[in-house]
Amino acid sequence: MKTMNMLHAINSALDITMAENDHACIFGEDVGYFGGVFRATSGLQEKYGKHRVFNTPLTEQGIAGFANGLAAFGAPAIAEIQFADYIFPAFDQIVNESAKFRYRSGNEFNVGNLTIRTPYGGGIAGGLYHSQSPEAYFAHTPGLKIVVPRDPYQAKGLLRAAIKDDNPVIFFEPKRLYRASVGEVPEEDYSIELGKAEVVQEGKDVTVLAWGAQMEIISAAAEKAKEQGISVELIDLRSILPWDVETVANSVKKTGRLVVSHEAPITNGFGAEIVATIQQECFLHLESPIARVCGLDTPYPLALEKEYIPDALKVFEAIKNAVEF
Amino acid sequence: MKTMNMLHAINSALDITMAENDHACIFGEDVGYFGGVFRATSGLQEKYGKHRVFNTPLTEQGIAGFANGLAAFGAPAIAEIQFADYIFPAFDQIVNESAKFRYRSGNEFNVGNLTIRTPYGGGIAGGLYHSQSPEAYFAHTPGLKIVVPRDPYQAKGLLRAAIKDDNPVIFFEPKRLYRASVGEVPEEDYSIELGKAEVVQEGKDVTVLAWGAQMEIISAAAEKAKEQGISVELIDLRSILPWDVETVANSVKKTGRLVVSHEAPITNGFGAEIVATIQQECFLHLESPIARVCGLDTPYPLALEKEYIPDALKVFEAIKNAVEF
Amino acid sequence: MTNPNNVSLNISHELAFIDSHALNIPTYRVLNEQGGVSEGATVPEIDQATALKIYDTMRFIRALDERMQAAQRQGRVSFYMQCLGEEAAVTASAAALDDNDMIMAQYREQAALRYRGFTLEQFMNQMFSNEKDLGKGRQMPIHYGSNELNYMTISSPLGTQIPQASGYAYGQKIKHINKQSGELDSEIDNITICYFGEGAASEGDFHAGLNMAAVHKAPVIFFARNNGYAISTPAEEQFAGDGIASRGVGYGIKTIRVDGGDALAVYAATKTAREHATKTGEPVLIESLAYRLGAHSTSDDPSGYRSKDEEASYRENCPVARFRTWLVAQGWLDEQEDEKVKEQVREQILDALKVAEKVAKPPLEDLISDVYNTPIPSLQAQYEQLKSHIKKYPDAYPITAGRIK
Amino acid sequence: MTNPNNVSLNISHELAFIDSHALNIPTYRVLNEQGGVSEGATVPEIDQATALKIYDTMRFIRALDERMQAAQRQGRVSFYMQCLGEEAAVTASAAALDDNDMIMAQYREQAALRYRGFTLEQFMNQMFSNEKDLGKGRQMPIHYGSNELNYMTISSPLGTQIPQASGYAYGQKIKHINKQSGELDSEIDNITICYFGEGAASEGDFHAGLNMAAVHKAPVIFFARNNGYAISTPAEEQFAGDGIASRGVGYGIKTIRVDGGDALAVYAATKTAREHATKTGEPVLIESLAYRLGAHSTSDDPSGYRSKDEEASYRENCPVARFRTWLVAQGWLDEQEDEKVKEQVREQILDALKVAEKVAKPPLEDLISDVYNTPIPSLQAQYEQLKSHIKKYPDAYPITAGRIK
Ligand SMILES: Cc1ncc(C[n+]2csc(CCOP(=O)(O)OP(=O)(O)O)c2C)c(N)n1
Ligand SMILES: Cc1ncc(C[n+]2csc(CCOP(=O)(O)OP(=O)(O)O)c2C)c(N)n1
Ligand SMILES: [Mg+2]
Ligand SMILES: [Mg+2]
Repeated sequence: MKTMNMLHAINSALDITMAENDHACIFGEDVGYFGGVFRATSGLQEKYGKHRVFNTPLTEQGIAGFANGLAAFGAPAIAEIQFADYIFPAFDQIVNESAKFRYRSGNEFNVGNLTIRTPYGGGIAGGLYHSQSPEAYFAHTPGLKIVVPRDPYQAKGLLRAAIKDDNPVIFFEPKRLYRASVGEVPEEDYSIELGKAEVVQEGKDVTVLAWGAQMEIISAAAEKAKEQGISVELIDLRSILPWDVETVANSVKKTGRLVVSHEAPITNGFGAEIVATIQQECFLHLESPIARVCGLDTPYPLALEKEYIPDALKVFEAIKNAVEF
Repeated sequence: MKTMNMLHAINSALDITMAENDHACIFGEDVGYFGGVFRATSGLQEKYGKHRVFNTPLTEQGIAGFANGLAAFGAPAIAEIQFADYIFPAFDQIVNESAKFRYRSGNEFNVGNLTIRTPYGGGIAGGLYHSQSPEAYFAHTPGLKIVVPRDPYQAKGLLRAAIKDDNPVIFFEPKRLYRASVGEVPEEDYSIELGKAEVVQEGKDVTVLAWGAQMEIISAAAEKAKEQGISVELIDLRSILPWDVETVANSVKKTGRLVVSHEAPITNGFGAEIVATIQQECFLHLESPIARVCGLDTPYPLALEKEYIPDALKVFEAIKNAVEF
Repeated sequence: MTNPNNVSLNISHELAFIDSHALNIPTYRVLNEQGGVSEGATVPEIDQATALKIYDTMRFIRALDERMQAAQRQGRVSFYMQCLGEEAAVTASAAALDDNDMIMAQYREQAALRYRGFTLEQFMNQMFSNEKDLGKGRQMPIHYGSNELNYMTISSPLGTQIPQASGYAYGQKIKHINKQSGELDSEIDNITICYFGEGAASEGDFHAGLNMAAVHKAPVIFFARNNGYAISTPAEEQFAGDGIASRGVGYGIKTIRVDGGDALAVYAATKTAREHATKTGEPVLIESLAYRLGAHSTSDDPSGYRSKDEEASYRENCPVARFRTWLVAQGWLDEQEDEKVKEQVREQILDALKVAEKVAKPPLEDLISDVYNTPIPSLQAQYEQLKSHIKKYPDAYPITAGRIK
Repeated sequence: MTNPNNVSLNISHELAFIDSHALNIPTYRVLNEQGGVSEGATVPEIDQATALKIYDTMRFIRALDERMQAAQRQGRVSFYMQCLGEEAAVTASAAALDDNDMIMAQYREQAALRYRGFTLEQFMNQMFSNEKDLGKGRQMPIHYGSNELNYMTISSPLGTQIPQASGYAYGQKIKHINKQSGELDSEIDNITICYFGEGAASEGDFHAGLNMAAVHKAPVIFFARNNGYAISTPAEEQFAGDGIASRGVGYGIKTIRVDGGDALAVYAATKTAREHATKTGEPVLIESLAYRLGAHSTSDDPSGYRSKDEEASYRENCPVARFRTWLVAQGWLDEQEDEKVKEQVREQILDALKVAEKVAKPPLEDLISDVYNTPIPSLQAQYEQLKSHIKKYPDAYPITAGRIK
């Protein structure tokens, strides 16, 4: 075990991947010599060559299109989109192509080799275009997998699983935690199964669920709730697609209450899907309406970021409301 | 009043718009001389000139980008995307630009003049790429309005409202009904307020909600239910963004049950948002879980389309289950 | 170019604009419109077997197109797209490739697939989306694909295959790169050809795909089929430059324009392009000029946007007839024999159609298979629910009800 | 071009590829690197007031950039981007426009905005996202915009402004079109200039925007700032053609490459381009060559990807000094006076900074205003809920708590 921040953990997962397969390529804007604007790919070009770790021209649709082609050829294609806010020019290539490649061809061809990494999320004074959490835009797309890690250990294990998974995976990295989150991470290879949520804290009064950077926030809220004698069960969803209905439903059947929290705007965020499914699965167990604590329905602001975000206080309020309903 | 099919009704709304404002432009692939592949813009180039009704090069991102610019200039910009399945290359221009134009500039600039029309939906043996219903992809985007008409009368009145509305609006046209849906439509100008759902049939046992072409399906299901003595309240949502929570919540408070149906895949479809909001608004009134009858979580199929679609039988089953819960 | 701006740096003190059509772009042609060898032209090296296979393919596709167009009119198949007028461009370019080269087509390139050996039965199964369709009945007619034949399954969204071709070709190159030097250390064995229309070339994906191939040296032949129309939109409302070829220089890509009605010119140009790509790893752009003689698709009626006269004038210049004339002059083709084969082909097609339309539709499990490599739990649950539903109402789902396990 | 394929049709029987760099692209320059008039060059018509305004603007921006870069290092402002090295390109091109022409910039063109009259206070208010910011404190520093000054608010996603510029310019043209003939019947009064980097020019939106402007004849000046880098990516990893100028011919757009360090050349080229646009409605492409002397932004450290030597060699060729030398030679600028003004400007900037950083942040209602023209009900409800929450926990939201109505 070694102490790593999230960038190191990601770099380590990429390093193992590159060593494992001579055809694996890493590419995106500035990922080459410079190692990416966040330095996640630092040192990899030097180690594996410019032909396998390279800068692309500045075109997200091109990056995703190129990645689809390379993955279809059979090479592990690990593309970086510099900020999740800039993934939208690639939307067609991802939603209409990556996601439908295997199905439309009757499995004659597939892009299971594709992994798209991209930093997401706010809390860094990034404003409209360096703060978005666009996971829900992709969650409506059968054929994709979507993963979000909460800390370095999770990041390495989930990224390795995402790369090895035989389906196209979008891997959202909580950039606010890139350097801030530090922990013990094995240097050797390991994977964490996709599609499985994790109960990170057991509790009995209310289930609180999030993923990625938002885990830190709901943990803080749970601490506050504990001071008031409320016992919170905390779940990290980890995979958005597919998501672990069973673990969540089992928890809610036990606690009778659920609070879901995400940074993205509330309307049609992935919280909506969780609520819709869980009210179905747990109808007779619910003791209060399922609450969502999310970003407001506005573009991501700057000066009033503090007011905008679903912070621990807001989550705490929702917990109290749920318990007192 | 005149009998029109939906294409005529849309053409009439466009005609009124073009006559009203010398700067209004209609453009998109094949919309010029030919009048669009569905002929919705038939005769308009002849009437208003090639400089105001014109073919564009084949680039949806260009169409949306050009439309944003033209709208920002102050001209009513009415862009057509030939099939909703092909709106994704324009996703960035719509989601990152149109939707955020006013907010990011502090209202120094806006694209309120923008309207994007696009035919959506299945049931026409169109397979993966001529059948999609992508409204939910946009519904997660503050700043946009989203409208879907169910018949010619609604189409004309809602399209006129969409064009006059001072916000960017995506207008999804149910192409299966273009010629199939015929009704009385005033030749003169009229508008139907955006953001208002319509109770198209009152009932007391269960509320069933849809929009666009799916209204026909849920009406058929309601007929079947009536035969079994179940009284269904039917709601046409009409606007997806903003959506009329009040009308829906009032109905559900009365009936105690809700079934939502849409063609798009179930996971994170707009049905999820409706369920999430209504379980909150009507928690103490709900007598059964809110049900969603939607497309399966697969790309839109071809040979097995009949099996895939949320048909009247499936909706009927959900109605029965809700009532018998 | 050794400056940071990566440009040629020749200073001038004259304020002069480069003209919007500054480039001189010849159109390469070997056979004249009557099928004779043009004066001054050299006939490229081509063996009899290849020439006849090209002709056989064109003849087959012409017959298939005719037959399926009619079948659509009769309501037997829902949709069809003809290659009419572009047979030489597609077939002769495919003929210049190696069988293991990847073909990424737009949708009007059935001749390339046929050249590779796609059987009549396979064509039919796809168009009838029956259970024998390699694509499992999921896409509209003409969306063929075959892994075995290295023909990427057609995707309706236009232009998306262009950057994909760059990525695929880059993959083909990797093993030839010397890890130390980063340079090629052997001739690339297989490359990718990417076909697209002059309409699709307006998509952003075109720009991304060509630029990335040029920068990363991906061995792709970009084959632009400029056939004058994108559905109803004429080329003059599609671009203002000199065709698609004028764009090559903007990407730093070697480019050639060919007469797409001339199988020999297309063959020679593509062969040379392939050689360049395998030796250098660099992409090449070929623009083929032909005329979309038929309607865009069976959903289209061109009389709404172009004149019969225009159509007629291009009908005379038939690429199949042109090549046939040359073959006959070579003594490689017998006219009477040709007519006989044509008749046989027509009959075979009709027979195959009758067979394929009776083959069962795909089973219910194919509604959910291949969304992922294995179905995710939620989808599996949806499938179980659907099965119970169909079992409850078997009459409403006649195609699948009888076969549910 | 009167054939359906919309191409020049000169038949050739030679199988020859157009070279990947077939176009000869000169770089227009008036002032040599020392600020003298190049031999053989003609000084363009420019009046003293304009020349001095250009210089004044460059001087101001240089000082602002220096000051704000330092302010970011001190943690007073979160982010900054310098124009360093590209002042002449941006300022002189803006000077060639009419005040009512629309400017759509990328983000490094603060000099164009300054030339239009954006006040020091306005710059500061934006950077401190305070309540006086025209953008209501919503975007990161340097995302300026002003309706009054016809300067479109900056949007971070790259390239999106390019097709928007085509649409905006098309709007500017409409009233000049004769309804009967469809042709221009008067000279276009106002046009659009669209700035972007050589990196952004790789986006699909570039392709769409230039092609649409060419086809629909939108009076836009596309001003490509080729400054050698897109963050860390050098231009040679961005494209393989001859700069951005080599692309003009592919769109059928008149094109010129200018020395972006030479204010006079840029001014003359842009003036001529504008004339062409107003008279014909056609777009023009200008590629400016300069070197991004500074870091990409304050988040960047170029020492990680380029050599100090390279930077130093370009630092010598300072566009501001070059123009200054010419002005002094003209007798239009006094060197001592210039030094004095520089000092004053620096002080003004520091003073303004101190004022702006103390201005209050925007009020809570600006969190939800302008999402729509009027808030939709759900958003209004979210706002009410947020207000109660803040009232309950005022200490947690110090910026807004005290001011909630
Ligand atoms: C992204 C996208 N936009 C629009 C369409 C609808 N469409 C299908 S074919 C076509 C015209 C294509 O023209 P071209 O590329 O010239 O090819 P051709 O049909 O002439 O062979 C259009 C607009 C599509 N399939 N995909
Ligand atoms: C769509 C998009 N992708 C990526 C980015 C991140 N990004 C910001 S600036 C930049 C480089 C731009 O380079 P260039 O266009 O050459 O302009 P310059 O900074 O040199 O003036 C990148 C990649 C972005 N803002 N938008
Ligand atoms: Mg075409
Ligand atoms: Mg640059």
